[in-house]
Amino acid sequence: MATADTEPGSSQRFEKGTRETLVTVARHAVLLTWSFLVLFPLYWLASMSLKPSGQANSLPPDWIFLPTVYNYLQLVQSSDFVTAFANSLLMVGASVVLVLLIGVPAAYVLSRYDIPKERDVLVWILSSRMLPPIAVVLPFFIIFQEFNLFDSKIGMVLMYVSINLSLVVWVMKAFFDGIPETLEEAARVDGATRFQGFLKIILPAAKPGIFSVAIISFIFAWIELLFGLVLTSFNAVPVTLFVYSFIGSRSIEWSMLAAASTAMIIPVAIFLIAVNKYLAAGLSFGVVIKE
Amino acid sequence: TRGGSDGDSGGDSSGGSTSGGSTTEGSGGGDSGFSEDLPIPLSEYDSADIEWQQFEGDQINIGAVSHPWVDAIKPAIPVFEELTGIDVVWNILPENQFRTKRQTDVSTGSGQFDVFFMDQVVNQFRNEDWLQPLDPYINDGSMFDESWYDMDDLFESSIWQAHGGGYSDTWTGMPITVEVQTQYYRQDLYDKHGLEVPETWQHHRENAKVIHEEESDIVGTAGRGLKGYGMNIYILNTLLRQEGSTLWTEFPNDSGLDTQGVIKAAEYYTSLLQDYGPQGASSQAWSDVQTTMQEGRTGHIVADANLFWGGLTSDESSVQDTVRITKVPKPEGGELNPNAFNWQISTSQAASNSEQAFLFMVWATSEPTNTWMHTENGAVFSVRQSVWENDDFISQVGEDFAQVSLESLQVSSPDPFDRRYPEWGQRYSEELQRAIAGQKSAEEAMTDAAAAAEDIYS
Amino acid sequence: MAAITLDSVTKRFGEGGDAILAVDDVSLDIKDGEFVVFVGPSGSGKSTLMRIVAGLETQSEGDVYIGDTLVNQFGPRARDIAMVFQNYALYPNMTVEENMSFGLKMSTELSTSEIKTNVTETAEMMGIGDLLDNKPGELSGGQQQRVALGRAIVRDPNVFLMDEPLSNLDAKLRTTMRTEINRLQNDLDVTTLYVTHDQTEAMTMGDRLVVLDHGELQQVGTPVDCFYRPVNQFVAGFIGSPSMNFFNGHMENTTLRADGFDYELTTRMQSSVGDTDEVVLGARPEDIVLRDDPNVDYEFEAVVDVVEPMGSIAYVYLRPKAQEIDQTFVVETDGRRPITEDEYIKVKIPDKDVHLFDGETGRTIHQRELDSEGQVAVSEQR
Amino acid sequence: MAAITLDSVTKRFGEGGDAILAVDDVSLDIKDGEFVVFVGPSGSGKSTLMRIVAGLETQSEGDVYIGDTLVNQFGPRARDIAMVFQNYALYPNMTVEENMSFGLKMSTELSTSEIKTNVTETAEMMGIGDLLDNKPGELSGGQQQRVALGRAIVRDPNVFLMDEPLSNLDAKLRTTMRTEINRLQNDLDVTTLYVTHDQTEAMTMGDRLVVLDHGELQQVGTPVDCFYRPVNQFVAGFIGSPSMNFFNGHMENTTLRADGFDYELTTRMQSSVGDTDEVVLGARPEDIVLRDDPNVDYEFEAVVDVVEPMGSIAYVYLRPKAQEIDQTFVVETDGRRPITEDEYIKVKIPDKDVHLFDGETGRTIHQRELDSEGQVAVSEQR
Amino acid sequence: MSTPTKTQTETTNRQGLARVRDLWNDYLPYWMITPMVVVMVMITFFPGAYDLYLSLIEEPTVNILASEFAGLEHYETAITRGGAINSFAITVTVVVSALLLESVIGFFLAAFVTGVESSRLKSFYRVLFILPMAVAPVSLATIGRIMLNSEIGVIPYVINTLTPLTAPSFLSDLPLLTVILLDTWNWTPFMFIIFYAGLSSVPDTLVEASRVDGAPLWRRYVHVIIPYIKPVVFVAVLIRMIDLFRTFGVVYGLTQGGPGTATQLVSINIYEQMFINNAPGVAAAIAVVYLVFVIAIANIVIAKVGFEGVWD
Ligand SMILES: Nc1ncnc2c1ncn2[C@@H]1O[C@H](COP(=O)(O)OP(=O)(O)OP(=O)(O)O)[C@@H](O)[C@H]1O
Ligand SMILES: Nc1ncnc2c1ncn2[C@@H]1O[C@H](COP(=O)(O)OP(=O)(O)OP(=O)(O)O)[C@@H](O)[C@H]1O
Ligand SMILES: [Mg+2]
Ligand SMILES: [Mg+2]
Repeated sequence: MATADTEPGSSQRFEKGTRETLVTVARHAVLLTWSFLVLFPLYWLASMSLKPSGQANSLPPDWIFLPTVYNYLQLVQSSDFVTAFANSLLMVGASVVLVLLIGVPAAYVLSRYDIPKERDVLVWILSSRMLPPIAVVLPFFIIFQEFNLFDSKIGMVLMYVSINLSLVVWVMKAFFDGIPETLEEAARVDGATRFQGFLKIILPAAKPGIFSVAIISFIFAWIELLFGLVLTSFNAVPVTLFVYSFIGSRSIEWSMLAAASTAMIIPVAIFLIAVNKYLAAGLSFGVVIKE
Repeated sequence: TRGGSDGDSGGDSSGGSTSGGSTTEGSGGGDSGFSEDLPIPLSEYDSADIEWQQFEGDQINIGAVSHPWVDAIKPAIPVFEELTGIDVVWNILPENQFRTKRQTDVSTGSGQFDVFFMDQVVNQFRNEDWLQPLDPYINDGSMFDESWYDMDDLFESSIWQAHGGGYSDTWTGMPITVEVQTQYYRQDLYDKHGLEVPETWQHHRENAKVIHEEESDIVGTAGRGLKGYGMNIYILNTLLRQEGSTLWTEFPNDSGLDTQGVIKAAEYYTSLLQDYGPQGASSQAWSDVQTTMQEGRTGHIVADANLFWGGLTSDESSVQDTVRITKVPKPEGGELNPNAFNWQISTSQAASNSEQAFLFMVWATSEPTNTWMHTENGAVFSVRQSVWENDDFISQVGEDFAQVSLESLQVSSPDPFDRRYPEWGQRYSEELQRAIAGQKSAEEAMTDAAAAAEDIYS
Repeated sequence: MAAITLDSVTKRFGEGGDAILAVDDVSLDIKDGEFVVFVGPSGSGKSTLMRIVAGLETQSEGDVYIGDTLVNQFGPRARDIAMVFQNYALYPNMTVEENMSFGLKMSTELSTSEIKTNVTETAEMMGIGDLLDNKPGELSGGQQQRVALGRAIVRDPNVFLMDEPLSNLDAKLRTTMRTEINRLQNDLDVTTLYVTHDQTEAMTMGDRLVVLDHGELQQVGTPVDCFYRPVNQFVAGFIGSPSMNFFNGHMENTTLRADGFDYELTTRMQSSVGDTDEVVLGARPEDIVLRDDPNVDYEFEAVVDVVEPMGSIAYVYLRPKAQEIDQTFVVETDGRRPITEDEYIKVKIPDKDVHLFDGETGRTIHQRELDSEGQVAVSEQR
Repeated sequence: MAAITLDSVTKRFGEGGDAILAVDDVSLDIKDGEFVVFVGPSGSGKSTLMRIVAGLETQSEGDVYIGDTLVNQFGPRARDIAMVFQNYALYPNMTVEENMSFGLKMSTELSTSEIKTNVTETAEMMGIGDLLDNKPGELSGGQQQRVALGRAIVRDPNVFLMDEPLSNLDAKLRTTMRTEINRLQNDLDVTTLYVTHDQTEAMTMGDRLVVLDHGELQQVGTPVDCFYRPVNQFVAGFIGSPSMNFFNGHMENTTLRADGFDYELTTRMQSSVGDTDEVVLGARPEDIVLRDDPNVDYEFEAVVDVVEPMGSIAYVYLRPKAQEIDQTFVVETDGRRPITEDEYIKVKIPDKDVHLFDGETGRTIHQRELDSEGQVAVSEQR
Repeated sequence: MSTPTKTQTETTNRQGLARVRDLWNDYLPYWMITPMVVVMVMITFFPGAYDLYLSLIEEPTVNILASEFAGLEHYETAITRGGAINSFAITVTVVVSALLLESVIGFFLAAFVTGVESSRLKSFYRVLFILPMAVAPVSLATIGRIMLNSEIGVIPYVINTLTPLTAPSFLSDLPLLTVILLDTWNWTPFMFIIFYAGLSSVPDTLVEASRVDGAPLWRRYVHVIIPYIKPVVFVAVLIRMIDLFRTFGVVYGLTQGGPGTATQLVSINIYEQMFINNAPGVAAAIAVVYLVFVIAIANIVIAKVGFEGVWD
């Protein structure tokens, strides 16, 4: 059949090995380029926050400057900022835990059991995030007033859960779909209940998925604005609203705005670094699954 | 000189957060009983024939935008709390967010804000029956003392605006701040190129041209181009009035937007920004305009709030020593008639503490409080003429600023915000933005704006 | 532990016309403590049947009893089984030790240290004692299979289900493991179902063989029974390696005319055959005799096609000289016997070793004779 | 297609002290078109070596040549190989047909219809013709394995790598497949590396056997060579099933004193042994003779431990009567020979069939004698 | 001690904890899914019904029963002077282009980062590439505006001084493109993170098999890897699509929908109707139409692509 590429052909093929190096080079080029694109605005934001206000927007830019932590000191000294920050951490953190507790098991059920009209159910779940928040904030405001949830941390936690739930359910269902059922079968044969199988076998296998949605849910809640604005007034004010306070009627405090914005990125970065290794620790199916 | 937004940039402003209420100024209404501690002696209010203490122990919730007024009055709140025994709680937000929140609050009848900032939507709100007219309270002897309050001290235009810009027979709220349009220019560039302070639009354009063409990194002039009913048309409305045109020549049938005067004004403004303005002028908000000047990248600001003065002359500004303020230009042979804008504070029908709120309004806008804010605490937006003539005040803010502002204020004329002004204003500003962006001719834009505005009332 | 009863169990995959019949109306009684080996060609439904017993698959029809209890509705956990999966199904994110401990943790009350002891012992026995901290992905195929096996046998369940648990092990290890499994099964006296493709395992390990084909039960009996007394041509051909040779033919009076040779039936055979027309003659490779001496009697001459030397023995593939189509049969001979390809050789099929099958239905119509010992073996094991 | 040369290939998994030496300094020349079978115990590095040849694993040291090209830096694609993975590695989201077509689509210019024809043919040959539209998850273990095999053999690569491709098939299918693979390999003349645990496959399929243990090359030679002329005790024990029996002993003059019996060395043996002290005697189960007649000469008496009937033959496990420890050896006898457990029996180890190994190094010091045919076989295949 | 008997005895006299445990196990799927269903019912039905109600009545009143039916008046208004059609078109443009960009870039980044050998570098990329998502919309819009400002922005400055190009005025002349690019910067991380997690769950054996089969890198992705992680890719794209459809904060902060109505997304339109024009009925009408539209699109996408997993 393919005698043509025995000797001469094969050496030709071998040369393609160099293409792999080319691919490697291209890959690094792309990654570096994107890193630059990502880093530049972030760097600019951070550098604004480390400059005195007057210098924040000067052009040509002061690439080299003496950084000042004055802006951050101001932030930290403001008890309001600290309160809002802590509020947000608490509410968002709790909501992430809760949304995972509610959403992950549900996703598992959707993935593993026969659900009547499964597609409609899934679309329905998805529909909860279809309307712009602006179109649903009024009804929520009314509900919150009705149930005494207005300006309560619990209310905000529920709100955050509701904005992330569909995401968690959908993404986790997809991940569970990707985990072969044999593993669970083995667990059940080993005497585990379905729930134990879910806890001990499926959840660890779905770690990258879980931590990804955890991060995304955290971020979605963390940067949420409209619900925080309308549904709180004092006790449960999230930090996003605080960032706004530097946009005044007739002046914007650029450095402070940048400092607060940067400060808002920090918990996300910490969270990310903390769960970083789990993002990658996928199922090393290795040579176990034969299908 | 201390400017209006000084308070905003200083360290104390970080307290101006949204959640300010419960924490910062809970300065213990009842217990700090020593009047010596108070910034304004309570005696200042003794002479008023008002039962200050009638709502003792109540609490009012103030919805406010992050405005220097808040910073200026906050230190005086203990005075109010001591005087009336009413606790004050704040809720401070930037304008856009505040609007959303305010509307949610009143439209659902939840009534959380007892006192709230009110702006161009006053007639819209009034029309929905959301606002609580103040007249019953003004007429109630226990809450208001007309002679002590001295209504005549208020600018005419402010009172007019508090009556819904002529659309209301009743008080819709109490004016708290007023800002008037002024013009800014760079003295150093004027000296360099031998320019004269422009008094007419034509002159402004010529000066802008010189700077634009002679300086490499500096544009001739800057002005608001972004859409929004408080944005570009806030400037254009001045121009068109000075061209002798008016809006709503025949309400609600003829918006007047397609009259020659308006078109001429729009043509002037768009071509000014296109020819000598910054690139992308159509997307510039007031903050861009201000920052452009602060960074020394423009020769003028064609017309904008006198409240910029503070920011432009602060340490943050690279032009703090060379920027100058003057009245907005007028047309050849026309009248000076700058736009002015008042914030007022109102209360709603749904609010549970409207009366307490009224007491607060009276106290906050009264002469002693107002004067103290302006002479002791950096405010620059008084709606009371007396302050502008106060020597302490003038020496603090500088003669230029005080004089230009006062003279402008005296002839100022705010836009009439009819009940659907937000809606048609938005469309009108969209059209103007298109014209500035060069997508349409000014004439086309204004014709379309007129059609849209009239359609809304049809 | 527990007897297992399958009552008319049928399993279909898919719906309607496309459905695949993986298990077809299988009824089977397995005694408490019995060791039953399932054999059958690939795809004959062995694994499916096991999974039905395990409760991993629900039968389309029929009932499964464990002990006296109808377990149709019970999950694997309630059935208390341990299973070696054909594909191992190790937990990829657990170490070998965790893999092996998991079942004990889930199904017993043993303390951590007891579990550890048990697991370590079993692992040592399986020769994977020093791999306890490795993840499955770092193991060789055979090591993984041993982990899978160890995971099952470390437990003390009602029923062992083992689906080809030794397929990836080398001959030596296989022998050891076979012995271990037998010993363990004897010690614990646990009912065991065992799938294998290995003739040795099939013949030596189980109390009974269950032969499946296309989801249908072919024969249930002791290994010797199935070997010496196959109920049909399929079983005869399937048990024993290399397979029994089959020669298709038709009867002419007392003579079977096969392709390439004629075979004269004995009287006993004749009576078995009756008036069946199409008959298949079966003879095992080890029973057919090759004659070097041309004088003694022989059935026919054949030509040597291929010789496969196997050490002490050799397999010789032959074609009857007179055959029309090109079909070989195999004969087992002494490995050191000199045979070269294309050589002509005389072939004798001893009468006593001949099986006859109905050419149409495949049913056995004549069984081979057994010498006394064979008879003893068959009757003993019954 | 291509010769393969391995030059001092070493593969370590892990770093530093914990590293596992999976392949230890293996050098090997494989000729163009040769069929080489890798055997060795579980975990001996067979798969690893294959994966190194495939380019899936990079050796820690050493070079791999395909043809004359050093391919260390080349990926599998450039090496143009087809491989049957031990774990099948089917694409779960593709049908059987797509699985089998994929390699052709990727590595050849064949048209869709040509591919379809090839795939259908191969699938028919493998007996999975009617499963073409199924997903791997719907197949039985053996069916999956056949898909994996089919996916490889449908291609026409430089090298075939087959890692236990028949382990999950039943004996009959296995025989068929074995023949098919051999035929195909002969037709295409593709260099083939083949891993198996099956003695039959090892002995019959390959031109040469490569015996590995703990990653080290033990012996490379023809199957017969490895069987009759093992270079060391490991190979002797590993090739042949059941394994060769070993009796450890020490020399006293010309007598090997083993546990349970004494064995008198022949002169030829004596000269081989020289002054080695610890000597291991090896004899294959099929070579040991059981004597019913007590008069003829015999080595020692033994007691029957277990009898494993295997149909035509039986394996008898015995223990020398005089033995102190409890260690059995196995003898292959006629299946119909009457033997009962605990019976005493006389055992003869024919001198000519005896192997002797150095008790310390395991090195072979005395090979068995070959009769002329055996000698021919060994020399022929060399 | 056979299990069946065990089970039997257990069934007859279970009490206390064991009983609870049984209830838990027997109805497991219900326990696991119910909380989600409860939350979903709460957050979907009322807001949806409320918007529908608003869109059909003249004026919201306190007494729901007293409200006057307005027919399709608000829907008509939405189309005639509400600019609904224009904003739908703009939204679809933004959704399609941003989705494409984000998916493609996100996928390449995920694939490339997966291939990085050094685990430290990998971690670094992983964290870095996710960060843009964490910038609050208000910060992004406000600081983005100033950075993009033609006169005083650092981005035009960098383009003008460091490259031969001349920076356009982003927000005036290329508003839609700017919005799309900014969204891409902001939300590619979302795709990246999910794709990345998906890619890291692809079994090695699969990749190895395809390498042996002679597939070049890109075909490995196209034929083997992407089909394998299809459910994850699909979900990420679908969710991002839906989120893009309702994008608001950053765009509003950046352009307020301008110049003119060049970037007036549906969400901005709804906002303006509600909070500027004070026309909740019109806003609700747009929202209702929009909801139906997006549900339809989602359904079509699901039907066309399907979310069947690899193991189904
Ligand atoms: N990825 C890995 N990481 C660490 N160790 C490994 C890895 N892969 C294989 N090994 C080890 O290398 C050794 C050789 O493995 P290999 O798979 O080559 O054995 P094998 O000869 O194929 O065995 P089998 O017959 O059981 O398949 C084994 O001890 C195994 O544990
Ligand atoms: N999930 C499934 N969907 C459809 N058909 C299936 C499924 N599982 C098994 N089958 C089919 O059922 C039949 C029996 O499969 P089973 O796995 O029981 O065979 P087996 O006897 O174990 O074979 P092997 O020896 O090859 O493992 C096969 O034809 C197989 O294709
Ligand atoms: Mg099977
Ligand atoms: Mg292997």
